[in-house]
Formats: sequence, C-alpha cells, structure tokens
Amino acid sequence: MAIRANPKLIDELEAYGAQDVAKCYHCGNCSATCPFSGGDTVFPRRAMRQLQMGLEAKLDSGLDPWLCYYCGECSDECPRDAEPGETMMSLRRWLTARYDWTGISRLFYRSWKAELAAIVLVALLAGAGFLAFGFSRGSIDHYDGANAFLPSASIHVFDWILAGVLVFFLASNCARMWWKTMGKDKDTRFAIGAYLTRIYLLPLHFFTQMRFAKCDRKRPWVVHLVLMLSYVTMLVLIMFFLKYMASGPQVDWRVHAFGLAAAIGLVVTTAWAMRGRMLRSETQYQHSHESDWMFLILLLIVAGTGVLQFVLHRSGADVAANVAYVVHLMGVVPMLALEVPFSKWSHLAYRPLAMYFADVRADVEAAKAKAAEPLGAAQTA
Amino acid sequence: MAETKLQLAIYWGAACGGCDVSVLDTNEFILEVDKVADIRLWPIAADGKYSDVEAMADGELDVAIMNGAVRNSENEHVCKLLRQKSKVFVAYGSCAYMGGIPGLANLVPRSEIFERAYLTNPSIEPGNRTVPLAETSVNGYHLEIPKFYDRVYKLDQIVDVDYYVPGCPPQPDQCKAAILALVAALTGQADPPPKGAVVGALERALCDDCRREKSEKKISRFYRPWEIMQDPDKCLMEQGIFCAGMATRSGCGVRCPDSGIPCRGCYGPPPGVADQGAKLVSAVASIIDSKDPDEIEQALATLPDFVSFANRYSIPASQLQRSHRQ
Amino acid sequence: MDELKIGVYICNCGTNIAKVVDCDAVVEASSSLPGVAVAQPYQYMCSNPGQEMIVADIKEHGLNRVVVAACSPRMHEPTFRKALQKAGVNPYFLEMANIREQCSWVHHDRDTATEKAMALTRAAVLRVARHEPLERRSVDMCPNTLVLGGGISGMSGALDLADAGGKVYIVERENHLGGNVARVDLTAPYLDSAHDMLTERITRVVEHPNIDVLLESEVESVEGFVGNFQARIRSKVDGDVSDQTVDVGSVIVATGYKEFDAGRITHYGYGKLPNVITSFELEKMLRGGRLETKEGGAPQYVAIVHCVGSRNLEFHTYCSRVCCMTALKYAHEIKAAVPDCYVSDIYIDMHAFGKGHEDFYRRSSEVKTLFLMYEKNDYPVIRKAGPKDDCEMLIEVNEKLSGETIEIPADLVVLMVGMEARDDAEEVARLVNISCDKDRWFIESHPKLDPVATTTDGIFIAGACQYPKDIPDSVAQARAAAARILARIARGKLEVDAVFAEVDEDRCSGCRICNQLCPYAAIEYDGEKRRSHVISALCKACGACVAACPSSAITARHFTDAQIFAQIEGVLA
Amino acid sequence: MTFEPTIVGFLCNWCSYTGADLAGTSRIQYAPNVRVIRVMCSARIDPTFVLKALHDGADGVLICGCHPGDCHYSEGNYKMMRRYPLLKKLLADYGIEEDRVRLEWVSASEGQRFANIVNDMTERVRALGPSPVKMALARDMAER
Repeated sequence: MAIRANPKLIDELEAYGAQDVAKCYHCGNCSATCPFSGGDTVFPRRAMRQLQMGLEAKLDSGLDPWLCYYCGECSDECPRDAEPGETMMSLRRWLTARYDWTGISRLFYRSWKAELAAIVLVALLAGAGFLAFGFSRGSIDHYDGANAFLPSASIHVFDWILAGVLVFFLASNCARMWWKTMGKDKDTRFAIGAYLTRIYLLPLHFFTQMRFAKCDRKRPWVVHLVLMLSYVTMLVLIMFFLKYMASGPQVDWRVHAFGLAAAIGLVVTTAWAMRGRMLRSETQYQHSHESDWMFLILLLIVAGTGVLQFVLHRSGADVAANVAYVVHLMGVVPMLALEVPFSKWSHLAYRPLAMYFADVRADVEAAKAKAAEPLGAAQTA
Repeated sequence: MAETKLQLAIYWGAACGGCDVSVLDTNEFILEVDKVADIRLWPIAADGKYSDVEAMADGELDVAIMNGAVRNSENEHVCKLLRQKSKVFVAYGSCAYMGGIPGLANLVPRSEIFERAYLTNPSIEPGNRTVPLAETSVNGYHLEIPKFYDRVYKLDQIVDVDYYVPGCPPQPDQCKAAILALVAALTGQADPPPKGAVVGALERALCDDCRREKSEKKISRFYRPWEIMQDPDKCLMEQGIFCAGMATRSGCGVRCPDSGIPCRGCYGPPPGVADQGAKLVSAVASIIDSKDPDEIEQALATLPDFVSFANRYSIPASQLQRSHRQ
Repeated sequence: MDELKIGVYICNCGTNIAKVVDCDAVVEASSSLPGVAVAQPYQYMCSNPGQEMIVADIKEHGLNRVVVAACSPRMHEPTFRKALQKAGVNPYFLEMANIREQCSWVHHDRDTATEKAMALTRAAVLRVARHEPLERRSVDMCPNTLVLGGGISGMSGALDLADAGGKVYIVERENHLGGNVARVDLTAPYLDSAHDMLTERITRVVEHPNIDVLLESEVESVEGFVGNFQARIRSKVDGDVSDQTVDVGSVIVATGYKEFDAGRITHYGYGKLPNVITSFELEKMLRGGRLETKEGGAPQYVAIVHCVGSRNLEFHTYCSRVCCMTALKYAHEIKAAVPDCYVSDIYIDMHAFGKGHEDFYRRSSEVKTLFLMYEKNDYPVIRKAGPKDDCEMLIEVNEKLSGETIEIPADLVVLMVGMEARDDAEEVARLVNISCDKDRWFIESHPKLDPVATTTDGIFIAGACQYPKDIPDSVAQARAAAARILARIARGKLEVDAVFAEVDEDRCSGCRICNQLCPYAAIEYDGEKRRSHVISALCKACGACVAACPSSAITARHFTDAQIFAQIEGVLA
Repeated sequence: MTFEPTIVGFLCNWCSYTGADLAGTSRIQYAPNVRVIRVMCSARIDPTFVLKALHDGADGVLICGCHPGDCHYSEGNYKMMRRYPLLKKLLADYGIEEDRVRLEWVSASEGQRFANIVNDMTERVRALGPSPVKMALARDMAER
C-alpha cells in the first residue's frame, strides 16, 4: 500500500529549525560517518528522506531522531550543507510537539514570543505568590528558622505539588509517545517479555548516556553528562533534603558538598553551552533555536540564584538571601512547569525511553525473523 | 588438297558419352569434317583400335580431342598415348576440362565407392557381391583390369593440354566453332588460339547473356527451384534460387536459366577466377540480408550440400581438388 | 616491363630487431630470391643515411622495386615511399615486412623468429614483384556547402562557412528557421532566453549575402562525390513547386531530432488525463507566460517525470542527455511562475555532467524541489485523485532512496519526453549515403577521433541528428564541421588516394552482386551498358566488392589477387 | 620433437593488424607460428585466399577483423561474418577439420587478445597435426 507523501511537511518543519533538509541528495556521507548507522538503520539519512518526502506517519512512529545525540559529525561531512544533525534536532522538537497533547509545546516551538511570555507570566505569578505567602506568615529578614520568610517545609510541599503536576504532563506525553511508536503496532504493543528484559536500559541510558559515549566526539558527551548529573543531583537534594539545604548558618556538608558540586556543574556546563552557542564553536552549537536559549538562560538564573542565596544566607544577609530565593523560585517554577514537560527538557524522558523502545522493537523483530526462518528455509529448499 | 587431310582422333575417358553425342549433334557438319579430315580413331562413330594408335608415329595425329576425365589407369594410358601421338591435344567437355560430374566422386574415397557400388547397393543380387581387383587369376589365367584410382583427375593434371572446350556437353555450334577454328589454324588460314585457351566459349560470366532482369540482391533464405513459383523475368539469385551463373563462363546460350533451371556451372569459371566454388561463397554470402550470426546460419542452412552446388563440375579443378577427410 | 631489380633492406632497428632476429641470415636468404639485385642490413633504415642508402642503390643498381623489412608499415611506409619518390621510382613499388612489432618484439626464440622474419621478407619480395605503378590524383573542391536543416546547428555551421566567403545553401523543411530550439523558453543552466539567442542567429543568417535560405524545401537527391556534389532541391513555397540544382563541395547534415511521442507510454495517461502534458507543451505555457491546469487554476503541486521514452527496455535504451537539466530548469521556472507551488522531480539518475550543471542541480534542491528516484523500467503510475485529496492526480512511485512505495500529489504532470531520431532519418541517410545505428542516429566516421565526419567523404553531421545533444554540443559540432570544410576549401584541391577498386568492364557481367556492398556507394550500375563501375573518388579501397565479385572483374589496386597470392606463396614457401 | 604448424593470418589493417602491432609495442610474447598478411578490411579476404593457403601447405588460417559495429568501413566485417559460415560449410565438405580455419574479431586495443588467439589457435592446430591437403595431393600423384 502506497504511503501518501506530503510535500508541505518540510515547510512545517522549518519553524522547528529544519532549514536545509531540502538540499540533501542522499549521497550517504552522513550515514557513513555516523557510528549508529549500519545494517538496516540508515541513520540519519532515513529520517532526512522521510522528512523530505513528508512521510508524516513514518516520522511520527519513528524513533530515529531520539537515537541521535547531535555530535555534529554528519553535518560536517555533508557535501551539500543539508545539516543532518540540525535536522534531527528539529525533528526532536517536532516530535516533542506531536507527543504533547496540550498543544503547548507546539505553541512554544512555533513562537518564541509565546514561550517567553508564558515563562515571564509564570515567573511573575510565582514571584507574587511567594512574596504574598512570605509576608503573610513570616518576616523577610529571616531566611530560616521559626518565622522564616519561605520556610523549607512549606516550599518542600510546594515542590512536591509542582513535581506532581510536572510528572503528570510528562508521563501523559510519554504515554502518547509509547502509543505512537510502539502501541499502534500490535507486534510491539504487548511484547511484555521484551519490555521486561530490556527495562534495565531505562536507568542505564538515563544515567550514563552510554550511547552518546559511542559518538566519535567525546567532549559533547562529557558536557552533557555533567550537566545532566548535576541537574539530577540538585533535583534529588531539593526533593528530599531541602530542609538540610535551607538550615544555616552552619554548613551541613553532607548535603552541601553535593549541592555545591551540582551547582558548579550546572553553572559551568551551562556557561560553556551558552558560550558555544554564541561563538558557534562546535557543530552542534551552529544553529540555536530560541527554545535553546530560554532553556539555558533559565538554567543559569536558577543555578546562579541558588548559589547566591546560599552564600548570602551563610554570610548573614538573610534579607538579600530571601530576595535571591524568590528570584530563584521565579526561575524554578516556569522551568519545571513549562520547560520540562513542554519544551527542550522533555527529552530527558523521551530519549532514554526511545532507546529502550528501540531495543524492545529490535528484540521483537529478531523474534519474528527467527519464527519465519524454517519457513524461509523450506521455501528455498 | 586431299593429300593433306587432317589426321583426327576423338576418344573418351571417364565420361557419360554426352560429349561424343554433342559432336554427332553437329549433324551433316560431320561430313564437312570428314571432307578435310581422316578420322583415325572415334569408337562411337568410326572404328579404330589402341594398337592402331600405338602404331602411329609421335605427332602423327594433327588433333586429338579427348572428352571425359581420368578415373582409372586405362583413361590415363589413352590420354598419354593420344597426347604423344598428336600435335594438338584438346580437352573436350567439362569432365576433360575440370573433372566434371565424375569429379564429385573426389568427395569420397575409393573404398566407399566400391562399398556402395559392389557391396551395399540394393540392386546387387545376393551371393554376387564381389569387389573388382586390378589383378586376379582365374583357374590359372592371369587377368588384369584397369586400376581404379582413389580420385578423378582433369586432363591437364595428367598431360599437357593445348585447348579446352567447356560444357556438359559443349553446345554443337560451339563444338563446330571450335573445330573450325582448329582447322583454320592447322591449315594455316588463321593464327592458332594461344596455348591453353578456352575455345568455343565467351569471356564474361553467364549473367552477361542472361535475359533475366537483375537488380540489387538481398535474400533471407534459399529455395530449390521447385519450392517456389518463380518470376520468369527476375534474376534467379534474387529469388533465392542458387544459380552459379555469375561465376560461370558464358557460351552455353543460357539454356538452363531460360528454362527456369539455375545454372550449374558446367562451363567452368570465367577467366581470372581461381576457384569457382570459393568465388560463389563470397558472392552468395554477400547477398544475405542480415547482420545477425544466427540469422545468417539459418539462411545458409537452406543451402544443403553446398560443395555440389559450388563446385559441381569443378572439384578436381578446385584448390582442394578432393576430400581430405582422414 | 624491364627486368626486376629488387632491393631488400633488413633493418636492425638498433638491437630492437637484431637482438632476436639474425638479420644477416635474413639478408642471405633474401638475396637468393628471384629478382633480388641488392640485399643488405642496416642499423636504422628510417634514419636519413638509411633512406639515402636506398636512394643511392636505386641510382647505382637501377633498382625498380624495394622491400624494407623493419617496423610496421603503419609506422614508416610513408617514409620509405618518399625515399623511392625522391629517387624517381613510383612510391607504390615499395613493400614492407613487419619484422619488429610482429616478430622480434613478440618472440624470444632466435631460430623461429629468424625463420618467421625470412618468411615475411620472402612474401614481401614475391609481392613487390607484382606491384604496379600508381598515381595519386587530385580533384577540385567546390567552395559551396549544402546544409540540411535550419536549426541552431545548421545555422551556426552555415554562418562560419559564409563568413569565410563560401556560398551556403540552408535547406529547411519548415517555413521558419530555428528548429526545436524555437520551441523553448529559457535554457539551462543559466536560464537565459532561447528566443534572444535564436533571433541573433536568424537575423545574421537571413541577412548574410553568402547564405541562401530555402524554406519549405527538401533535398531530392545528392549525386557526385566529395568536392563535387550536385544536390537537387525541391521547394514547395505555399503550394507552388520549384526545383533547382546546386553544386556543392560538402554537405552538413543537421536535421535534428523529434521528441518521443508520450502517447506510446500508456501508464502515464497522456492523452487521457488532461493535466498530463509533455515538456514541449509546458515550454509553450511558459513562453505564453501563464502556467495553469486545464481547469484554468494555478497548480499547487507539479510533478516532473524524467526519462519518458529514454533509458528503458521498452522504447529507447539511450539517455536523451538534455532532459535532466531541462527538468531542473522547469523546477525554477515553475517556482518563479507560482511561488507557493510544490515541485516534485521523479527521476532515474540525475545526469548533471555539463558545465554549470552540478551547481544548477544544487540550486534546484535549494528551492525545495522534491527529488524522487525510481528504478529503470519500474515506471511511476499516474492516477486520478479521489474527492478527498487536495490534488488532481496521485503518482505512485517505488521510491529508491527510501525504499518506500509512495504516492505523490500532482495537479500538473510534466513528462520529460526524450529525443528520437526523425522518422525519415533512414531516407536522409540514404540520400547522402551515410549509415544509421540501431536507434537510427547517424553514424560518425570515428566515435572519438572523428565524431563530425561520416563514412562518406564530404558529408558531415552536426547536432542532435547524430545523438541527443544540448545546444552547446550541437553548436560545437556544427562549427567543427564548418572548420573541417573550410580547411579543404582553403586547399582548393583534394588528393584522392591512388589505392582504389576498378571494374574491368570487359569482364563484368552485370550480375550486380557488388552494387549494394559498397558502404560509400562508389559503385554505379550503368543500365545501358549493363555493367557496374567504380567512382574512384568515392572508393575507400576496402576491397569488399573485389572479394565478392564472382567473375573477378574487380581488382583492388595495390591489393590485387596476384599480389596476395604471391604473399601466400611467400610465407608458405 | 613436436610438430610446429604454419598458420597464415589475414588481418584487417585498421583493427586487427594494429592490435597485432600493439601486442608488439607492449612486448606481449606469443607463438611464432602465424604469418600475417595485411589487407585493408576483412571484407577483402576472398575465400579463394583461404583455400589457396591450404592448398599451398598452410596448416591453419586465421582471419581477424574489427569487432562487429566497429568496422573502419562501417560494415566490412559483416561481409566477412556472412562469408565465413558458408566458407566453413565448403571446407567441411572438403573434409578440412573445423579448427584449421578460424575467424576472430580483434580491435586495435586488443594486443593481448590477439596474442591469446594466436597461442590458442597454434595449440589447436598443433593438436590436429600437419594439414592433410599437401600430403593427399602428393599421394594422388604417387598412386599413378
């Protein structure tokens, strides 16, 4: 059955950053240079082709874009400057928008103004909210203790509520991703065995990003890994040890050792990424979508203010510390409420999932092939 | 000038007798000949024995006309004898000139001929199947018969020939013309033709006298005359009927093509042609209308037993002269 | 002919020959051959002293034949012929024995090589004894030229010839000049106007004092031979017929091509689906300045199908060479006409071999032309779209680069019809006596070294009548043809080789076997005399007729039966 | 000592003879048994030449021309291609072994091919032994 091609899709993808895919004439240099390409996976060429021809359904159900970490080699090799790496990136943005049922991602990716407005709005609301809350029950010149301006206990509760919201959206989108990529196909839908035997891949990929390590270029992997681990460390600290973090002025090194390390990790890698994107120093930094910038800026603000309030509080300037704290939260809330489920950060969930799904699918295919074998033999015999 | 009558001998070797008949076909002209010549030997019409000839002095005969080829020792003996006794020796007819129809036997060895003629031939009554031997002794008597050679020779492979009269048989008027020319020469009324000349025939190939219309030729297969309705005015070759006329000396009066029969080549090749068959190969192949080896093969497949068409009368006269199958 | 005095010279060629062949032995063997007066070896026969030696011997011993056993005659035959000429002996009294390329260089055993050298030399001696003196003749070169076809090629060739002062007759069947280029809007890859280009040519041609343009005219017959053709031209200018005969020295055949009839490929629905059109129909639209479907609207999707009639087993196996770039040109022109239109380009391979073509290809993909690759002989299939579709038609393609079978929408389908030899190509070929290949393109004299001339001397080919060509190639070929002709006109006379076939009319029986054998139509049959004869100026001495003549009435000068028989006896003695 | 056949080669000037020259300039070694006679085109090769060569004692005859389609005279080699099978019929009728006469297409660039053909043909003819023609004709003369 012929698949209907949609020549218009390529235009739609432009909004997501795919400017040059039309230039590709399928020489295959990208696939030749990419370590993940080989056998039946012509990578990243297949996705490029599907996009050129506008095979929406194929792309929708495909995992290829998630299997790429954008080391940038393919783009460097491309004789026609068709930017395969950036095309994969754009496809990830597009897929994120497709997975998201609220339509918010689509809106953000297609209009940076909307995204910015949303972030600002949420930030202001958060700011106002926390100020009101603070003044209603505590005093601005106490950072912690009995009448702290923003007592960690309350914030902790708030964090958990926020996390709940976040997880709800992200999980529902992940479910949609599963349905599009695995669920629709009844071979992979109920392959419980494969799902179970491969489940270990989820944390493995999540924490090690070992696939990224396979790329010929190692630096992007290191940067990305440090950023990710710092972020996760910070998340754990905030979700479980917020109380110890806030209390002072004495420094509780059991948590702050991690806190500081994570903070430094975040600041340095973020700064590095920003510098890269400004100077276009590496291939993966050549093209920056507005969403990339907002993500980095938010991250920098949050990390910065986090460190700042720590320093101020420890140096006894509680008022300043509280102000920094509010600003910090004004960054944290939109970051967690908007960026993680609806924008660039969602990939922290989609990518490991994709790799997990990919291997599950591979197992299913293999099993199918095996089942077909004796028949095949009989035919040839 | 009766006292200086020409001394004439006519004899035959391996032949069918048609040549002698063709001489007789000159009818009352024979009497003209008789006026000017003593016929010393002509077994079919007059008398004469070998012993008479052997008794003659060398060169006593003015003209010896021999028809037929040399197939056996007797043919050879007489051939040499007449040569020795005559001033002018004429090879008369296709067999004498080129080996003729008997020459076709050169394609098979003597052994096979005997096998066929004396052993396997169905017309031989059982118990009577004997192969003749050159020498036998029957109750004490020693008998000899001529030795049957392994092949047929044309006369000039045996003796020196002065003139040739081609044809199977030569046409009576050609025969007449030839004899008149000789008489004129021998009686000093005209210069003799150059030695080795083919007298009583023309210089060009038969097509020159053939009245059939000729145009550019292209054919895709060959036919035997009875296989198609032929156009009486069109060149036979163009109709796919193998005709040797183009590689055959004219002089016969185009009798065969005129009666719808392709030329068999009995007058032999035109001057300058070293091998009638070889020439027919390139001529005939030239008109096959195809560039595809298989198609060409198919077209040629319709031309069976090619040599008997191409060298029908001239196998002993051809470059290879005989079969070389070992 | 006074008695034979043959001089035999065995070249050592330094050690090239001597190291393997015992040259002295060869000398000794040949000195005893009949007619040999002098036999000697020498270091380098081709050197000046070597040639001088021959000249001297001719003078001293009155040699009348010379055999040089040395390298290949293809190498030095002209050299030694000159030497003979210099000494006042007819150059054709030379024969060479090739004892280097075909003996000393390919054998190592001294004895057998020497034996072979002796045999070859013996053959040469026996052959040369039967050589005859031959004279080269020269014929006049008429400075006028006949050009068949008033297309871009014909006109370009004609202009060069006319500018040089020669008279040119352009015979054009149509009532206007310009040929197929006149049907084109822009040209690839630089997208400049074909019309402007043509106008310049046509104006110059029409106004040129040395060019006669004969429109609505056809050449009835071309007789004669190189330098001396007579062409009969029939003009049918609106109804009234007029004939004229012109004398020309050369002919340029530039009859061009015709486009493949798209109707012959059924599954493209040409003629059934109203919006399936050929490239030339699109050109017409583009020249008219409005691109629209039969329904009158601007198309949203346009699909261009390549290789229609070309590069397949069913119709033509060859590549038409211009369609790929033309298709890209359409992509640009269509986008220019309807900016938000989606153009898909359905091709087998993108042949972008010409100057600026690869860049053009790149630019075309940058304007978002969707390139879809299909397999040879696995044609895309066009069908009417359903009511739900946002397009007129759907094209099913087994897309090679993705391995997917896809359906691509189209409101307008452009079939890139290939080039085809004209229907009357064979008649034209017969008219000027050249040959056609299996696709009925005219055959050039040599595919690489002489792509402009033909097997018939004085007849040249230019443009797409030889094989599909784009404008620059066609023009280049036409002007090359003009240059070839001008070189001859400049000389004024033509040397005709002394080696050719002759019919002895006293032996020819008019059987006409030879008539259709000559590739150069050098054999004429005289219906009156009922004899064939050879026009020596046309004869190239291949000897086909000689071998075929059943009554040996044709002799090949310098390759007579007698000479070759002698060689056979020589090598076998 | 092994029998060394003598083979007469008729080569067309433009392709095969040039090819043979190329074998020379490339110093490709091959059997010395072929004696080459140059003609302008394979179409010039009259079957009479072949028969004459066999009559005069050749043990084999090799005919070479341009590849079909490449003839310098556009179609001369097709004329040879048509003649050859008929000539072979005639030769077969005369009892000449298949391998003694051979037609091959050799282009100007096929020096190696020419050498291979010569070697192969020499082998085959050597295997057949001396040509029967000369001996047979001699025997005929002797029997009388």
